[in-house]
Amino acid sequence: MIAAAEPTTTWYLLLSALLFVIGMVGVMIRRNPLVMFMCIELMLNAVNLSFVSLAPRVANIDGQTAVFFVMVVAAAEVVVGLGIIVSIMRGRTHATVDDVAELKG
Amino acid sequence: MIAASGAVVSFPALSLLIILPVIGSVLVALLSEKRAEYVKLAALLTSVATGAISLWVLGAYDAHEGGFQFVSRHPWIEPWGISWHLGIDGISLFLVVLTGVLFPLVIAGVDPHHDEKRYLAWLLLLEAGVMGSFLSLDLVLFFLFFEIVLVPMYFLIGGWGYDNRIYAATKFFLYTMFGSAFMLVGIVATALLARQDLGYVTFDLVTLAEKSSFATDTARWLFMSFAIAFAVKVPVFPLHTWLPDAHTQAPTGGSVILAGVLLKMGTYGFLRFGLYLFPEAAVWARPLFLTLATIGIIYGAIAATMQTDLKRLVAYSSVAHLGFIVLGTFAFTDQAITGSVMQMVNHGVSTGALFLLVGMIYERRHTRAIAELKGLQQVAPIFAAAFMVVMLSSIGVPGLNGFVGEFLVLIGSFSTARWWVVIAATGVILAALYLLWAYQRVFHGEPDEANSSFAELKPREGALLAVFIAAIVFTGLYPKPMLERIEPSVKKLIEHVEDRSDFVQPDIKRSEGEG
Amino acid sequence: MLAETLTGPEIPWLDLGWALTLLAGTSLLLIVGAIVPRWRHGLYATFTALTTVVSFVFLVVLWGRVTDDGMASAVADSIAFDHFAVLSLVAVLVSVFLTALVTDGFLRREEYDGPEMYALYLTAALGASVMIVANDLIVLFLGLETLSLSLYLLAASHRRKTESQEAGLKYFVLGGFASAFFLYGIALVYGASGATKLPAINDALRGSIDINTNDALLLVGIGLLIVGFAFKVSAVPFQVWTPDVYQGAPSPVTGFMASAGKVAAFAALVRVLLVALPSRIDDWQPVIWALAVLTLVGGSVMAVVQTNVKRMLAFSSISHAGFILVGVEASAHANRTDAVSSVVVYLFLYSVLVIGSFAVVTAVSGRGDGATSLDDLRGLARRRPVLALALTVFLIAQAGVPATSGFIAKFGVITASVDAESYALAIIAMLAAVIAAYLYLRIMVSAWLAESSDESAVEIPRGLGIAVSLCLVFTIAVGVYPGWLLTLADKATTFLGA
Amino acid sequence: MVDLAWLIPALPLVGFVTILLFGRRLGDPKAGLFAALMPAAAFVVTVLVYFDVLSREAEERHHVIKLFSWVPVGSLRIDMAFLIDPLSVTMALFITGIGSLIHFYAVGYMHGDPKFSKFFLYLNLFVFSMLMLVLGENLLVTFLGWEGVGACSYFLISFWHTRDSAATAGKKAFVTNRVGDWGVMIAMFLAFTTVGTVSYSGINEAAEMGHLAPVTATAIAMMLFIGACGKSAQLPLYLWLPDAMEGPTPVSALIHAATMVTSGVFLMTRVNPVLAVSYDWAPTTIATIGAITALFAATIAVAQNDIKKVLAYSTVSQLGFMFLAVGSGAYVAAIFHMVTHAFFKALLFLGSGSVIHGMHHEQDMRRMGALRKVMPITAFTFIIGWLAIAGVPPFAGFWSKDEILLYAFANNRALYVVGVITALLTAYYMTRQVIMVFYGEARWNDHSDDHGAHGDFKPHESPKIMLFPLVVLAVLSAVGGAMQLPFSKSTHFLEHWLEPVIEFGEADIKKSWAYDNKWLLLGLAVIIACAGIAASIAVYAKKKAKAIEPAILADAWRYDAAVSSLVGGPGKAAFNALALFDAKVVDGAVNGAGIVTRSTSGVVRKVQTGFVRSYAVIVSVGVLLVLAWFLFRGVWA
Repeated sequence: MIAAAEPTTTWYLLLSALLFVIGMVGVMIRRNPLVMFMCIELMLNAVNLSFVSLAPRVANIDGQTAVFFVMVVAAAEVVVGLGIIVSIMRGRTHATVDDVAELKG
Repeated sequence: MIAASGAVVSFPALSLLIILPVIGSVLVALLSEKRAEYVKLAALLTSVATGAISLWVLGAYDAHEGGFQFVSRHPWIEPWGISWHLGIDGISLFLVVLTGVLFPLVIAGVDPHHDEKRYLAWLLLLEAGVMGSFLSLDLVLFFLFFEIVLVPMYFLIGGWGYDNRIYAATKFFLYTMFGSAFMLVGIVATALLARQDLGYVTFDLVTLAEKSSFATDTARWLFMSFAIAFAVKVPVFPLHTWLPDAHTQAPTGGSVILAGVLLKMGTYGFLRFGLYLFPEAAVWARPLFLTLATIGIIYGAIAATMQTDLKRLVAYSSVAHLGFIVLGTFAFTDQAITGSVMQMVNHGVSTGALFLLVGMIYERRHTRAIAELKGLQQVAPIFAAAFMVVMLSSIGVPGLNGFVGEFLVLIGSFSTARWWVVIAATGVILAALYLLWAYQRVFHGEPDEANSSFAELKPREGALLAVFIAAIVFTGLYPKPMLERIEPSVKKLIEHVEDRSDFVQPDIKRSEGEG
Repeated sequence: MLAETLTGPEIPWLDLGWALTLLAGTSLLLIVGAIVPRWRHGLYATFTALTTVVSFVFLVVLWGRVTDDGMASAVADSIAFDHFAVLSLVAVLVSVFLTALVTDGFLRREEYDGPEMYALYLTAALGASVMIVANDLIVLFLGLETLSLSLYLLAASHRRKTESQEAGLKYFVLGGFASAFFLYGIALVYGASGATKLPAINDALRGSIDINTNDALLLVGIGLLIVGFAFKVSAVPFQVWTPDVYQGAPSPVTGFMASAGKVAAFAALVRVLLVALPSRIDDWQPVIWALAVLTLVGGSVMAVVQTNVKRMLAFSSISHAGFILVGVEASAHANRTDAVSSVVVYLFLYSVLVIGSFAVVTAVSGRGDGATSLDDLRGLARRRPVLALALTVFLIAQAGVPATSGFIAKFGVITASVDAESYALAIIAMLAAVIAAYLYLRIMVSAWLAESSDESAVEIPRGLGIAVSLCLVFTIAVGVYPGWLLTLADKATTFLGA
Repeated sequence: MVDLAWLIPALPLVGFVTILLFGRRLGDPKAGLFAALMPAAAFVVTVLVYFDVLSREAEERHHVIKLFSWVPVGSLRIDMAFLIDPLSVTMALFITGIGSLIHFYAVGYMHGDPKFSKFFLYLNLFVFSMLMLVLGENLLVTFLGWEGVGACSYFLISFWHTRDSAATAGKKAFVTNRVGDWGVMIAMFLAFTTVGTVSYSGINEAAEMGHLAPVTATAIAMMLFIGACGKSAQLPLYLWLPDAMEGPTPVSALIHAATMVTSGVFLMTRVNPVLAVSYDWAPTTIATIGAITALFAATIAVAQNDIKKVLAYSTVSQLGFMFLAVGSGAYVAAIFHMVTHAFFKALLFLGSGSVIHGMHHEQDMRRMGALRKVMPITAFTFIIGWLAIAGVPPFAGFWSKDEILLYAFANNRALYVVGVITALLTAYYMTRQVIMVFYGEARWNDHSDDHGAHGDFKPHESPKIMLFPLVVLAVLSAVGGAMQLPFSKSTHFLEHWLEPVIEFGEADIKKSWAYDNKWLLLGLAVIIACAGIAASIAVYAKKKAKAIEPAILADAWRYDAAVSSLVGGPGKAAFNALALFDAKVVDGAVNGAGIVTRSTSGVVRKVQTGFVRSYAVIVSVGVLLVLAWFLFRGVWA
């Protein structure tokens, strides 16, 4: 009974999946570029969670190491992303991504 | 075995036939616009040289040898087993000559309205493409030329055509490309499937046709993939509707070339690739193509009768004439196929000349509408006479070239495709109907105001037409030289078909008891 | 024991020379560029070009080594050296080289002359190269991100142009979105196979470990990986970003994206599929098939009604992606890995074509990089006959007309596909090509046949001129005599570990 | 001499080429005279050839002159060759003879026409083609001439093409003939596929040796007959001949009376063995159609007022007689009548031409009358022609027509009756014509006001060059019967001469009742002729009875009208429908494909909203689809 309550890998995987989906949905529904950006970060970190939770299961440390790389990448994305967002939001404050839609069709 | 054989040549004549025009085209493109006369001269010289070589080939061609002659073969894309393999036989010989002669005539005789430089450059490129397709003995090489031709033709129609040219050019380009789409897949499949027999991949026509054999169904699929491309090019009913637009919108020179040689790439393809590569499948497909051809003959003629645009009328008449060629091709007898080959050339000459004449009418009156023309014979009798001769050849009056081909096709097909011939022969009645009716409306009657100033044939135009008419009369009265060169190759082809299928040509002998 | 774990893997510096060169080039550009603010005209471009040349020399050496000593893996098996990789790398370098030439004049016209873009090209190239040689999913991810981040910035690099900004933002958001899926895929595959190195994954999947428990994980993982790639190669329905970004980004950059980006993504895709997941072909091949069809048809059909040349070319690049997918699909068939050579050849030739095309667009687009509608091309044949001719050649080549490199590319792919007996796909591809031809015809029409009032001269900077002529010569030369390239490519049919 | 027979067609060809090159320079009348010399010379050659052939034994009267191999492909070997035998020589004789006469006549008739030289250009080309037709050694050479004469008749009918009626008539003639040509071509194909050759000797001997199955023979014969119907203006294809009168009168005389229109009869005679071995219904059909046509045309002729139209219908009717002969196996009679008819019908046409010439191109007989006073020679010769055609002994027509009726009687009495009635009508309408034109009161004065152009106008006799052919022909029409007289076997000159050609097909009526009582039939024929003449005189000269000229006869039983309305109505509609089908359906499908693609594109592009978030949605959908597939595989595998 208690043993059954012991959290297994599957739980973490489900959690990470949940987080990932949240992020995914966030990207789809939120207008503010920064928030969308955060949602993407959330997705990345959800993946990190599955990495760490999978690592012990497959009995090697590649998973954990991967997480560090992902963090670095995420950081890099922040730099680039913020750069772009700032440069585009300069001039038009409180703009949403829906306002930048000249290119279409 | 239709293997390479025949005359040994001191210089690569066939390769030159292709390369010279390319050089000419580049040369013309490089020359400066300002020196128009040089541009024209360069174009003329290269095309004349090409024509001369083609005539030399005609002279040096060994009439008794049905196989490929002047063969030149060099590896080209070795990794893929593609080679620069050229050769000429009775089936392609006269098409090559026609091409070689027609282009200089068009260049010399028909001036574009503007941008002569570019026009000539495209024209020469076109010549190279056409020559290539008639000479190639390698599937990919053939496809290369077959396809490359579209580009110059597209620009010729689109750049120098009439009011609706872009539409026509685009339609022409896409329609033909649609056909070749299947052929390319077919070509590749052919080579790859033949690998099982050959042990290596090659696109060499002769090798494939002679050494490899395909499962019945496979061969039929492959044949159809080729057939679609050719049927569009010919064009066979119901894939013909690009032709009236293209012909009508193209500049005179373009129409002449289009009718003269381009369409023949389709009918030639049927013979050279369809029948030769997939004899059994071709036999299997006979009923279909005989029927389509017959429909085309009647249908094209009826449609032509009702056209109000003179050029369009001629275009539809081409549909009918090419129907005869296809009919003969799929009748599989010496006479029929020889007739088809001859008819390819004849149609090129007659219809080419018709387009020239229509072009001249347009030059003078700036209209092609039959309704706006009247009584031209009164003001321009010589012009009318020229038109009459060409028209009679197109109607198929004996003594002129048009008849010989048509007659051979029909009499040859009668033994293997009796009822189709009985129907197809009615096409000759309709031919008289639509052409004579058009002639009456355009040339007979009292010329009205607009037409009374119609200019008589100019010397240059006369000289140009004289060549055509001479060819028309000569081949009509003395076709033997042509026939005896075409026939051996046709015989070989039919034997090839008979070896590889259950088809047997009915053997017609003069009944004995005959003095 | 401990000692072993602490000793890092030994690095074959020489074999990595090409990558280091790119790195060095980047740093030099940035540092020296910062110290010496204004370089003389064209120096940035020249420097970049030189960097690629040097890097290329290293690649030649590497090619020789691979030929002699066979394929090898390095840096603890995380990267692989094989002919396929080297050839793809060359393609990337070529696109950097040409793009640099094109960019030079462009930047001065837009008054942005400076080292940044060149540096970004080089980093992008670096990322692309890492993707190409990556033998480990994590390394692959790093390469992918390096490439993507550089491209985001490049796309947005035209600061005065809102379209450019928009392109950058869209690309960034969606790119990040896609990378997340990709990364998730990696994680799941890792979870299912216990490895991130491609050969190891393969062993694991083939091997004794009981797959069934992880089957769902694995399959979803594969699916997400494919999604990630599909996004990068802009396969329908993951192409949504492509038209907008291609249209918005500065013209030279667009050419670069379409070439280097595609090369890297496809190279990586093929490697992953064939090295790591061959045991699951039955699962993923249908997906590739479906993607190929969708991409071919979707790309060409959507292009039909477009009126902006850059956007048209974007859609055309989509349908080209479809063609390459046909090759990938073919190579998926059992023991048909030789089809891979057709993929790499296609990538190589298409890169040159697309850069050439966008170079012409760059020239025509004029100051502000805005004049890219069909009407702006009108009468180009009058104003710049040679440029119009070049454009025509690039277009008919893209349409697959023989005697141009485009035909060779298509022919290779179709051969592969027919050889794999997926005739349906081959025919669909050819028919899609017919539809696509319509779009090239439309561009040609406005370049040659449409009358134009505007007689303003199109000035052609030297670099751009050189680049265009190089592309032109290459396109025709390969079309007429492709033997050498094919012989090279024939080597690139087997991978390390596959 | 026979070996020089190739000169016969060669000479007119030379004339054609010369006039083609120098015609305009020679001008009027030199060009005409030169042109006339050519057939004249050819006539001389023919005569020489004739005597040469005559000097030989019957079985050696068959010569083939091969010029060159024309269409040799595989087993098909067709030579450009001439067959010189009694039949072809006979034909050549009267073609060149009458031909040259008409040439001379035309020099006068066409005098002053702006296209004078062109007219003779065509005329020479026609003679050439006609000679090719009759001299041809095989069907194809004949067909060359066959189509050649068709083309020439087209040129000459529409010679005054500025008149729409003329242009239309020419076209009509050509197209209608083409219908017949179809039959000839099919016959050639049949011959080649069954006998392996299209040469007459080959075909005929195959038939004589019984190598030709009756069914094939019938098919060939009937197909050739279709061709004959076209050329020789038999029902249902006779339509074009009356309209052909639009051409200059010499043309009507030469082409549409004497020579071309008889080529159908010639062709059937050529292949008489084939007809002989075919099913019985084949000749019967031919005879019946011939008889019906004869009667049909005769009835129409009764009500015509155009001087040339009368003769045109009479020609159709006479040709019907010839086919009646062919169908009855009376080939000699057919040829006999063909020749005599050539004489008197040419004469009549030329006479009418002379009248028209003298009347300033007035053709309506109601505006003539009493012309014998102003143009005596024309009148005299015309009257001889009339007696000949009416069948009054001893003029030529009497003998030939009687011969035909004789065989008809032996063969099929019903047809004989039809023939007799026709003979009656012939005599009747010809008399009517003569009276209306040459007798009665002059009706041209009171109409002169209509001729505003020439105020008080006076018909005049034609120039000598036009009269001399009339005289010659008149003589021939008078004595022409001498070539085949029924008195005794020995007077059957023509029969002996033609023996080698027709002996296989010629019907043998020696045993029949008719042969025994031929004098009775002869007498009856005379009575019939006189009756017809008498009736006509009673009506038109003495005005004893009212003329019966119902409108329906005047416009030819409305047959022509019916056909035209059919062609112009439903026929044209059907053609238009097809043209529309082509534009809307066949081409519509093509353009439709394009339109569909465009519209699809237009719809699909809407996916590209430009909103990042909707893009994200699309991507996610894609992800779900892919995952769905893989999960499906997972569950399924």
